[in-house]
Amino acid sequence: MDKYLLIPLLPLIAFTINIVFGKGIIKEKAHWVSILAVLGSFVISASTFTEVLNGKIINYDVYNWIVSGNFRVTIGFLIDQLTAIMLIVVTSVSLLVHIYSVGYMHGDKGYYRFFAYLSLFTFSMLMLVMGNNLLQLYFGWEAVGLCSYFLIGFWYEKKSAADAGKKAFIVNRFGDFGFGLGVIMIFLMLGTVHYSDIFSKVGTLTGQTINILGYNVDLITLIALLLFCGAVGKSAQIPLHVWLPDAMEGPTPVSALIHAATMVTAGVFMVARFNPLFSLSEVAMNVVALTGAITSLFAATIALVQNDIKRIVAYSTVSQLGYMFLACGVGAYGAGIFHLYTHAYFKALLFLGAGSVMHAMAGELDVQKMGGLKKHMPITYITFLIASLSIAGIPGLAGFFSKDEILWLAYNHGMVGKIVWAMGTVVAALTAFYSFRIIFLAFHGKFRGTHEQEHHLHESPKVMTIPLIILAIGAISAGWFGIPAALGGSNAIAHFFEPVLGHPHVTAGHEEEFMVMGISIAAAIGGIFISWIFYSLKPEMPKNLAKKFKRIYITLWNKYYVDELYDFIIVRPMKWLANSILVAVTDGKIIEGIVNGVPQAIRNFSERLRKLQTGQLQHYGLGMALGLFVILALVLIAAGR
Amino acid sequence: MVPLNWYIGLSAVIFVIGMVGFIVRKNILIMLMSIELMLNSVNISLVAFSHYLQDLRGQVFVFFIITVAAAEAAIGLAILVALFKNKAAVHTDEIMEMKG
Amino acid sequence: MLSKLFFGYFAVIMVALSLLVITRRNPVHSVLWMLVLFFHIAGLYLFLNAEFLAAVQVILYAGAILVLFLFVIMMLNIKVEITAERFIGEWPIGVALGLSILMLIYFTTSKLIQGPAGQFSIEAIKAETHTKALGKVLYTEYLFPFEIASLILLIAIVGAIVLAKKRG
Amino acid sequence: MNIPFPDLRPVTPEIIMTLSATALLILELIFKNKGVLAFIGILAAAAVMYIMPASMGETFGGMFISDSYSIFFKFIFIINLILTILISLRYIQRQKAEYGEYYSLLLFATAGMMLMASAKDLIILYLGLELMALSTYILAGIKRHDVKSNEAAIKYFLLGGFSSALLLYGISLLYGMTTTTDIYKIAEHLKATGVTTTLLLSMILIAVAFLFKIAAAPFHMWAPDVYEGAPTSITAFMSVGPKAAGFAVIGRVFYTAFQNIQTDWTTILIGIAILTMAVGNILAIVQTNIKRMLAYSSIAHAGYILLGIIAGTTEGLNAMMTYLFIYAFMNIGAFAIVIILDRGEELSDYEGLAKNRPLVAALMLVFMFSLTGIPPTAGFIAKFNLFTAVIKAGYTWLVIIAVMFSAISAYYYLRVVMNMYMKEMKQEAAIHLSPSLSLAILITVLMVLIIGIMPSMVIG
Repeated sequence: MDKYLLIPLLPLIAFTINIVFGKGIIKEKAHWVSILAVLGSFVISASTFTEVLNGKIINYDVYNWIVSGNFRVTIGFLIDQLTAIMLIVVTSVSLLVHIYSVGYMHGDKGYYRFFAYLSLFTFSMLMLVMGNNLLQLYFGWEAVGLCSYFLIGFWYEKKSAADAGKKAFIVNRFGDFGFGLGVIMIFLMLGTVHYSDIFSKVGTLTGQTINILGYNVDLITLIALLLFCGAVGKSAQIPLHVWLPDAMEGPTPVSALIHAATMVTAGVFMVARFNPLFSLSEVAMNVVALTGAITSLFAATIALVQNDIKRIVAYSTVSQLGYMFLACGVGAYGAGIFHLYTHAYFKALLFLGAGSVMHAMAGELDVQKMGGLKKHMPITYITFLIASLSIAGIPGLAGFFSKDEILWLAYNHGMVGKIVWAMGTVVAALTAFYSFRIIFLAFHGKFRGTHEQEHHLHESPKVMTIPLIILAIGAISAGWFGIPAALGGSNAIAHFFEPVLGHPHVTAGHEEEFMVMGISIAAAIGGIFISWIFYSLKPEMPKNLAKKFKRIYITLWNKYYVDELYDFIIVRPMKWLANSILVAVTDGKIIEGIVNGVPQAIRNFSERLRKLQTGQLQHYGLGMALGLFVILALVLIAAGR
Repeated sequence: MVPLNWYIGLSAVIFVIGMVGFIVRKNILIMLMSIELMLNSVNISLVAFSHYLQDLRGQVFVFFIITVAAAEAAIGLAILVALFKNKAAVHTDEIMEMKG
Repeated sequence: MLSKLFFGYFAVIMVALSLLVITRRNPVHSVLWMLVLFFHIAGLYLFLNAEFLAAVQVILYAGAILVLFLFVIMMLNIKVEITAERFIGEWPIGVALGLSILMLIYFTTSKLIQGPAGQFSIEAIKAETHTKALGKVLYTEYLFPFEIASLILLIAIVGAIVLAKKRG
Repeated sequence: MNIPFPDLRPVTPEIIMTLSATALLILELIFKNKGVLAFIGILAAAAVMYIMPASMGETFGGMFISDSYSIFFKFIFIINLILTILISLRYIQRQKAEYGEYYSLLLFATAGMMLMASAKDLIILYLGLELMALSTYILAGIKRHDVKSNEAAIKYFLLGGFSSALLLYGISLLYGMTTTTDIYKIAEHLKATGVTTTLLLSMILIAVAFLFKIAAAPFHMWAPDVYEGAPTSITAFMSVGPKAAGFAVIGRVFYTAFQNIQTDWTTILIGIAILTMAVGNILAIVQTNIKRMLAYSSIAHAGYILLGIIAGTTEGLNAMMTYLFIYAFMNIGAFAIVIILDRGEELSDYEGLAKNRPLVAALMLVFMFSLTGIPPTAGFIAKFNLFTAVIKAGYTWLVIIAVMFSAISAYYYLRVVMNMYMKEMKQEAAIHLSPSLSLAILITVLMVLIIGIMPSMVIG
């Protein structure tokens, strides 16, 4: 057995062991199985990474599952630069989250189940990134989704958690529908689902159009946009972003792993993987860039006023994912993946830090009720601060380099690039502001919670803080591979990615680059500064501002009413339709939503049909005779004899 | 000489009578007898064919059908007796516990 | 002509008897009408030069199967039948369906093309006697089905024992 | 006169089967422990399985043929038999129906199916069918102190008798047209004479009888009642064996004897298949009894499998056979889970099973996934294989309908899963574990997963 196979296989084995023996035999020791497995995957991934670094590209089929004509379903691995970096991200964050969970989930009655799901998720994610064909990607795509629903609804007794799981499921259906169509289109047009074949043949599609409802649509644009639909759903971009903040109902380690570092970035990964396809369609590229930029700005503004610490971080994730799409949209796939990679560390750190705070606050999430945690939880504080500095884009930390690379490349990408660059810079300021809002509200000042809570405050156990420290190191240093030439670096990561993802040609000189860099640094520091004034120096100011700009504040507080909008334009009309039309047919039964409507209609039909099965033999015989008669009569009529 | 068609016609009439008897009668015993009627109508046509085609296979078949009919009757009546012991029912509307 | 007359008599009586079988309220009457019907069928077999089958028809059908029926009817309570409804509510549908199917069968079978003639002409059978001819075929060409038929009879015995015999 | 002794080699499997069945009847008097009989039955089946591949050939004047087609079906029958014996062992004890004849009858029924698959002559076909049917009637009613079992037996018996009368009428007309009962000679003769309405009538009558055996709508109505009332082990047996045998004879008779009216019967079967899929899937949704639900599900599966016949290609036939092979494992597996539970016949009995009996629930999950056709289970492979074959034969629209109904089927299969995993437990579920039952479940679940993961084993 080759070692690459072991990378996904180890977590799968851990899952199987935990799910089978977890309840009876392993119980409290369940974490050992999973941690060892993921550790193994990490070690192999690291060694694979060095191989790739030395120029080795691995692409082979492990197993032919179904071979039917030219339709081949295989399990195969493609490990190139893109995959290698994803492997490192997934296994390392997964490993740390596994360790952290030992402390966080301690004593939970679903302990073994939790670790089993985490391992299953890791397996699915690894299959997703390692696949060498579209179907495997699709399988991984759905499988990570499934694990995500399980884990969001992990505390299924809690209604909000169960609802959030359901919401994530339904919202993702919309995106995945498009994605599935895209996959089918690719197979129909190119007759293959293997990446290498797709990319070598995709050029033949240029200029081809397809007629939809009388409009001639460019085929490549259509396929790219259909695939992007899936990315929009999975990576929580506008307008399908609504599920991600609600997903915070799941346990915090899950949020860190799935909803920050790995699964939600699958969309970015997919777009980067299909860069030969996307690059052929300017329309699709612009759609990607603008969707990313708008989402980024939109989510950042919402994050400004939220009080729930996890929701702030969640909106921040949506915003940063928008950044990555922005990068892909301007052709800077390498920069996008670079940001994905640095973001994984500092965002996971933010989530785990938030989890540590929650742990100390006995589940309290409202930042308004915290304060002065600095002295009680020094390690959490310092690591959280590092993560915030990193995400804000303070020079020297990981976030700075990746963000700067994106903004610089966007700036150089013509008109659309300039627009998204401007938006991105604003987002940078907003990001710095809301990140430090948490720092000042939660860790500085005086404690504003109850006495009981204050009494309970404590630093988290070592098993939780050590992952924080390791992630903090990542949040500082992860970007050092990408120090731009302007700052005397070699931008190693851009060269690393160039064979797969390409690198946009930049003509502008270092002076301009310094200017762009200066603007973004100024934006970051400005954001932190305003945050300091608002929440440390003059705490009454935000309230006054909120009063003054009440309408804006309330709009932001209500997240631009998107949920309400969906309720108004989708959920309510569906209900209305169901109530007014189906009720008339089904004797006043109230049917909720179209989701229940169709099955209910079938059920009602079924109930009627069922009455034919009376239980009396004669009726059965009558049915047979009738069948005989009808067939006979029809055949004789058809035969015309 | 009687035409072959007459036999086929007679057999068809008896077959359909048996079929109708099976469908309309509620008494399980009569239903059983209806099946026997249908089998006999088949036998008539087979013997007639055998005669007109100058081939013995039809008659051999009839022999087997009679054998099977005997076995069938024995088993059917045994099932009926078992049912009767439990429920004292000989009508199909008394055995409608399972439906839907 | 005489043979046609003869057949006509048999046909009319047999159809009438069949109708009686399926319409009688009392199953005992049905069985008895059926007995008469079976004798007529045996007569028809004789008419078709199938002496052995005629004998089997009387011995096996009339003698064994119908007696079994009678036994069971005696065991069961027939008084219920006198009061209970004979037909299901939908009987007109059943009858209409039966008539339509009969019509279709008539239309289709009236165009039947006979198969090729075989080697057992009536003279040949008469020369060998029917029983002997049939027996020869049965025990040579049809040995295999014959064995299977014996299994079926065995099953019948086993089944009757399993289902109806009293056990400890 | 000189009668050559027939070549017995091709029929050895059947001979061993019937001899063992008869021997069991006698041994029943000797052994108090009925498990011994079951063991002997399995041994016999294994022996038959072992010698079967060597039994190629024709015998008894061409009445009986043992070819690869029939041998494949016989494999299904034997597997069905072995699995049924394994799941019956303790179960019939619990049901107070532990008669030695039980195993004997199972063997006889299997012998009947084997004869059907090998029949080259309509007389053998009919006798095989009756051998199978009569044994199954008795088995359905073997819980003779149970009214439901009686009811099931009597319904099955009467409607079965009715359908075989139709079959006989069809055969008699066919005989009148061709002077023979040999399936291949019929085909030859009919090619020469051409199509008549009488031929169509006889084909339809024969089709109705076969469709009754596979429980295709509108000749399916016996199935739910009989499946519900019969002992669960027998339900498992009936849902696979007679159905597969029905398909075996449809494949043989329709493709050879009725070759020259293929367009006619294809049209009929298309209608029947759509109706069957509709009725099976739609009615399964409202069931509350799991055996009844599985009955409708088996009706629906018959609808899918018919597509393989409709395709009219060798590939379609192969796909149909593969489907039946896989179906045997997943369906008996599901019934085995029903048996393992002390109270497992109602859907509500499965509520919260995952918390109480996680392993049992997980196994049921596998079988339900497989029946739905979710990868990587064997059920998916079966459907995939079948549908691609049908598409290649040019019936894409039919496959679209089938896939649609297949989607509906997810609703009721996954409802069982929902009940197990999402609902609160009402009471502790007691289980009756026995080595043989565990073995049966192990075999079925392994086959479902292995075929699902390594389909090249069965495809091609």
